[in-house]
Amino acid sequence: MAKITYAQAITSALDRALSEDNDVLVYGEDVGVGGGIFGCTKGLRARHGERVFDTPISESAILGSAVGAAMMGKRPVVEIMWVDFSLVALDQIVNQAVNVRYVSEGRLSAPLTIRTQQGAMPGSCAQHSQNLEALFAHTPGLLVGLPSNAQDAHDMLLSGIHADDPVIIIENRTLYFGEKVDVDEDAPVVAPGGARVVREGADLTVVSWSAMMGPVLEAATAAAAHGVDVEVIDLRWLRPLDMPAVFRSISKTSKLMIAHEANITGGFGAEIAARVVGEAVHLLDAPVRRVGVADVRMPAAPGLQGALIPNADSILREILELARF
Amino acid sequence: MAKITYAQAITSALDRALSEDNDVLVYGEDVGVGGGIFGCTKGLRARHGERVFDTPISESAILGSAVGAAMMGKRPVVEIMWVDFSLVALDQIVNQAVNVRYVSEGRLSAPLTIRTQQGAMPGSCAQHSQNLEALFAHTPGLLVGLPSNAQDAHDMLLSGIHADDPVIIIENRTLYFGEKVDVDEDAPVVAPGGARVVREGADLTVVSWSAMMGPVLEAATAAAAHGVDVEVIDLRWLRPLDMPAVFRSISKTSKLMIAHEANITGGFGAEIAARVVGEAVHLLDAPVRRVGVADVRMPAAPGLQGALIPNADSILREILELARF
Amino acid sequence: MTEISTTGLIDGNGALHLRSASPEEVGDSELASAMWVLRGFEERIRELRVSGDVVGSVHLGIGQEAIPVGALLALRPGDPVYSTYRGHGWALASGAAPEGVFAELLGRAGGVNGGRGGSAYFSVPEEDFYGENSIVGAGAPIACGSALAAKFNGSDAVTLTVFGDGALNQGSVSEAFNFASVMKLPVIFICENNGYSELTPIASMVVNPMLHERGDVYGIPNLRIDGNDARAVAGAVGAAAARARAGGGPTLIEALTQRLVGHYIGDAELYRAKGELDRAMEDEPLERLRRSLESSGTTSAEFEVLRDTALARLSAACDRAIGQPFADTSTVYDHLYSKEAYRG
Amino acid sequence: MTEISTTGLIDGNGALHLRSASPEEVGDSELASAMWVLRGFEERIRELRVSGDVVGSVHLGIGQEAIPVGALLALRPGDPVYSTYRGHGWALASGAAPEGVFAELLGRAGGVNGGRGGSAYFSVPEEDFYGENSIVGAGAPIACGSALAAKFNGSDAVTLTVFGDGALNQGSVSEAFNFASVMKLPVIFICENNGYSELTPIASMVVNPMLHERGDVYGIPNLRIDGNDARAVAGAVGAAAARARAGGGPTLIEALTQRLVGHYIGDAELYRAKGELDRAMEDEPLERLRRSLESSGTTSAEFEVLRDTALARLSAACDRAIGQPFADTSTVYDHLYSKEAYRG
Ligand SMILES: Cc1ncc(C[n+]2csc(CCOP(=O)(O)OP(=O)(O)O)c2C)c(N)n1
Ligand SMILES: Cc1ncc(C[n+]2csc(CCOP(=O)(O)OP(=O)(O)O)c2C)c(N)n1
Ligand SMILES: [Mg+2]
Ligand SMILES: [Mg+2]
Repeated sequence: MAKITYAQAITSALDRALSEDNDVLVYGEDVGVGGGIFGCTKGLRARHGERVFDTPISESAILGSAVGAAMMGKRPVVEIMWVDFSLVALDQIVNQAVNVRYVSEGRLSAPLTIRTQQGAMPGSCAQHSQNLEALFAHTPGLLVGLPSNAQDAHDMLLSGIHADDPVIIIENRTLYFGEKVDVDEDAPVVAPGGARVVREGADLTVVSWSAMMGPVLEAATAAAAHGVDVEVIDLRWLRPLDMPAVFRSISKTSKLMIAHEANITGGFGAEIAARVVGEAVHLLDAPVRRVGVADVRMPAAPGLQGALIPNADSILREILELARF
Repeated sequence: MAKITYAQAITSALDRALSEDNDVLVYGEDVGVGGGIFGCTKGLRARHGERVFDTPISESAILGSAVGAAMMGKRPVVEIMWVDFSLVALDQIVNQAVNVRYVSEGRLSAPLTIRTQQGAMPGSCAQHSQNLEALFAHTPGLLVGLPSNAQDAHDMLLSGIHADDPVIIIENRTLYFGEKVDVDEDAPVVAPGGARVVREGADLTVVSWSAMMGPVLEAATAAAAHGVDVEVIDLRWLRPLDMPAVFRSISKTSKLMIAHEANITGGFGAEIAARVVGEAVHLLDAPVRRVGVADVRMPAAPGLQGALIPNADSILREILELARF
Repeated sequence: MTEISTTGLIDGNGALHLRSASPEEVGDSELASAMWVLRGFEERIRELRVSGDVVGSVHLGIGQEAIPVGALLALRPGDPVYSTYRGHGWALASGAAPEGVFAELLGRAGGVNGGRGGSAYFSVPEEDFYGENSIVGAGAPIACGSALAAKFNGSDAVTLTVFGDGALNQGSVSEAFNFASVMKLPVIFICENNGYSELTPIASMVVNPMLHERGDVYGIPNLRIDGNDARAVAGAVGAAAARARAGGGPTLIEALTQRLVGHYIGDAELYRAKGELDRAMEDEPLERLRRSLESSGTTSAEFEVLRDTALARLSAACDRAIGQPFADTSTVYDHLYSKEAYRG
Repeated sequence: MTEISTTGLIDGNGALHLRSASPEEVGDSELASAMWVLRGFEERIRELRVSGDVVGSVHLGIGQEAIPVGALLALRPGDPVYSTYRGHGWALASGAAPEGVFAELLGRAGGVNGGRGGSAYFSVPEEDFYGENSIVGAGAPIACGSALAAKFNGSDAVTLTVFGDGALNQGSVSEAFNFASVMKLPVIFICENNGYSELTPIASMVVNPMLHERGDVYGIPNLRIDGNDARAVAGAVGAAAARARAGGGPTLIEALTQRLVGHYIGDAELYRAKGELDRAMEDEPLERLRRSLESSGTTSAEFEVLRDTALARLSAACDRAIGQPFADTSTVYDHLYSKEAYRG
């Protein structure tokens, strides 16, 4: 156990992967000598040499070369500095990486891991603030994880690197430099998947992930003071999607809310709502409520962002309204 | 009224736009001299000269230049030959075009229109078969239309060109060379938006769009023989989204099915289901059923495609099952 | 008079064995046989497309055969090859048995990818053909990754990737050039300059028609060659491969050629001037080989034997492919992920 | 001795009027004043960022001021300008009043975009500054579209777009080069080569350090200039603009410079060798102008007057901006579409 931040937990996982498997390569813009713009790869080049390297500002080359290297047996772990930048090279994920195994009937595979981060932060502009997990979750063949805490940042990244499939791990930069917490750096590597109940409750279920977990848990605590006992699920992986965990919870609570930072329309909350109403509508006694950023672009000014991004207060209001239903 | 195909209806709309407004530019790969790989721009260069032109195979340049030209007052109508190719340059849509108006508080705008086409056809490979409307519908600031017939192909394209916003019109190449039908080429240009009830029915609502409308209508007719009276809605625009039309219909039928050719998980059907269960769950007396392509990549062999893509028979089965609920 | 070998590079199944041949020892007759395999395959596919047994967009390499044949003569087993959708010939030259490729295009269970890839997106990894790509330019970065793997593995494999003239204007290709150059990757970029991108002449889409010069600014050695001359291709690829194996990094080869057919089967080719292909017909690789063989004493009857031998083997392979069952629809959900559990 | 003008190009609000000036008639003192507006703005922003009044990633152009100042001297009103996130100076040089830009970064209602753009993504269309862009390379194709519009409008406007050295490796920039070249668009590409992309030296990311030569293969006239010399910049941009207005198409200008600060405020700059900037400090545009003015007889006190005049106007503008109300959250849903109905 080490007391480390979310960012350090990522470094630790990469360090372990590089140490344990000589086929692991870690690269991207500023990732090598510089140690990453957020320091997530600090020290790795010094410790592991040329397997950790910098690239030109060429996302198509980064992702495309990762596809090719993975097809030839390497385990590339590449960084796309902001999820927004994946849009200059999405082809290499959606048209390339995910087709390799399926189209070849398993004769080939492309076990690359993409690390990226997303979300808004005060001052971040519309081109550096999006939450795009729904795009990736709509891409069959990809595994999609969004760790909300340091231990998961460590473990889920290793799960991704070990998986024999293309994986995208979407971090959130507001989490990088939070509190140092105990992280088991020798945790066994498990297969991707599995939601986690992080707070048990009887009255209402909130499903969330990534940076939204913080305000959701705060709101849940506050709701208790209002007599509402909230169960909170950290979904963690959108693919594979652990719907049984959601069904188990709502079979107890009968009320479901989904909270994410992505824009609501077409966000992944819609998929969860649709699965519930498709397969388990009888478990509900209230409408499914979705919480997210309204359908606009993200302005930079902190005040404007604050009016758009769900926080503990606004989530609490939604919880109480849903509980009253 | 002229008897023309869906493809010719597009040509007709472009011709009209070019004639009526000197700011309209029509360009893309093979669009000019060649008249388009599907012939949708045939004759336009001859009639309108340099405002209709060919470009290099450079989707970022095509889309990016359209953004810039639109900001400067032109009305570019650019073609992305297959929706799959938008993934090499999605940045110019999702990070650029849609931010222009919002971020500038309306000081600037980017009224470009993107024409593209999608869907699978026997033999088409995984890189030429996707249905990606959900990506675009998750992009606030974009208007997204999917015409299912020649008149709509004509009218919706003109609506898009006239709108002062970025618009993507997603055609479907299986529709291009269908039957010639009467198309009113002088139809008034209306604002984007508005679903259409194409078949009235009392027992069950099917919402669909684009090429899936054909098999849905066939299935609806067949369902009548089984005593199930199906109402069919052609959604036409995903943004703006005409939910009132859906609510009106299910307040009559109490049963909802959504059918699209896109992969189910994260498809736009999820959004419709989520809106219904969020705002009008009381109108339903059965689970919402989603029909689409299972979450795999699209294989090329026609037999394999046939096992994946919903058709009149498989839709009918789903309708009858839902009706029995 | 050169001795006629009808079979040196073709096995009984019609599969080519170019990678293990040495370019210097290969005679015109063997080259002609190999090229007939590619040509004959395409011609048979055209028939099958017209008859409806093959469906969808099919891009033939008729007229361009000397590039894959020459290139693969210069490569070794284990050298990965990445092509575009116009890749049947590249697969065959890499060593793929025609039956599996026929079956692939016919949607049969025994297709090299069980019918999932189809004409424009199949691979034959067993022969180090890592596949076609239907996104213009996308193969270039992927090939860089393949070369990166070889570099880190300390292997001396050289990766070859091919794309068209039009593909040079796709940003991913420029990114790949710089990436390969700065990382000194063992990769060979071949630009098949057939003068057109679909309906549009490359001449109207670039200012500088010397496409190979795109390598200059990246410090990538580059040259333009006669792509209808398999020996010229083998020479250029051989030199590039030797440089790459020695740690000298990438090379860009612009191979001039013509496609003698439409962009895809069914293309009306309205963009061609009348008679445009007349000269090309004289210049095309098989006609040249015929002339060369003739001038060294081979009769046209002998030349026809070469052709007929190749065609007969192809024909048998095609018949076997047609005899296969269609791809099994019950497996259509398989292989999306490495584990069934990930589908959840 | 040159006559000292402290105000020729600055108005009372601190706004610059470079576009209507003629480069030949502008003296060193006027250049220095203009550059002090850019420098002083950045220095004030740095303070505001450190104090937390400005938040988020802020990229300063300290050391690079001669490029926007020189470029805008050579452009005319109506010539569209597109920059990157390192664009404050470009906006000011285009003619934006400092108050609106301060307010923008401070999230105030009177910001040029009402606080929506922030430091890295604002525009000032009224001054033909069509905005910053925070996606590396994305501005190049957009600028092509702007030039395309001018061409079709028969206007003689020239579009200028700027990007960094690292941006040249982004595919969209290569696409833009070819597109501009083949369409002979009236666009000027300026590559601000400051030696680094974030933490990474450009020298390690390209084989050929003569970045301007990227224009060669596209037939784009190109040159490398001293980007710390505003007159050299004005000369190159003026020539490029004249060619563009005459229908001669694009130009690529590589302007050598150094950023004297971190990539963003807070960057620890561990990637710099000790003393790396010592020489740069001698070479930087304002220090050079000081020396030049000194050698022609201007005292350092007189130089300080130039600076202080500029800073005083900036300071007043900043105070006014700080006095503005914060952006009104009730309008946060407005302007997504041209019509409210489209939100549906
Ligand atoms: C990114 C992308 N854009 C457009 C296309 C459509 N397309 C397919 S082939 C082709 C022409 C390619 O021309 P060239 O590179 O010269 O290769 P050739 O077909 O002549 O072999 C185009 C535009 C595509 N497949 N991918
Ligand atoms: C497509 C894309 N990739 C990566 C980034 C992250 N990023 C922002 S600035 C920058 C460095 C750019 O360097 P350069 O082009 O030299 O410009 P400079 O910052 O030196 O002015 C990078 C990599 C981005 N914004 N967009
Ligand atoms: Mg070509
Ligand atoms: Mg730089």
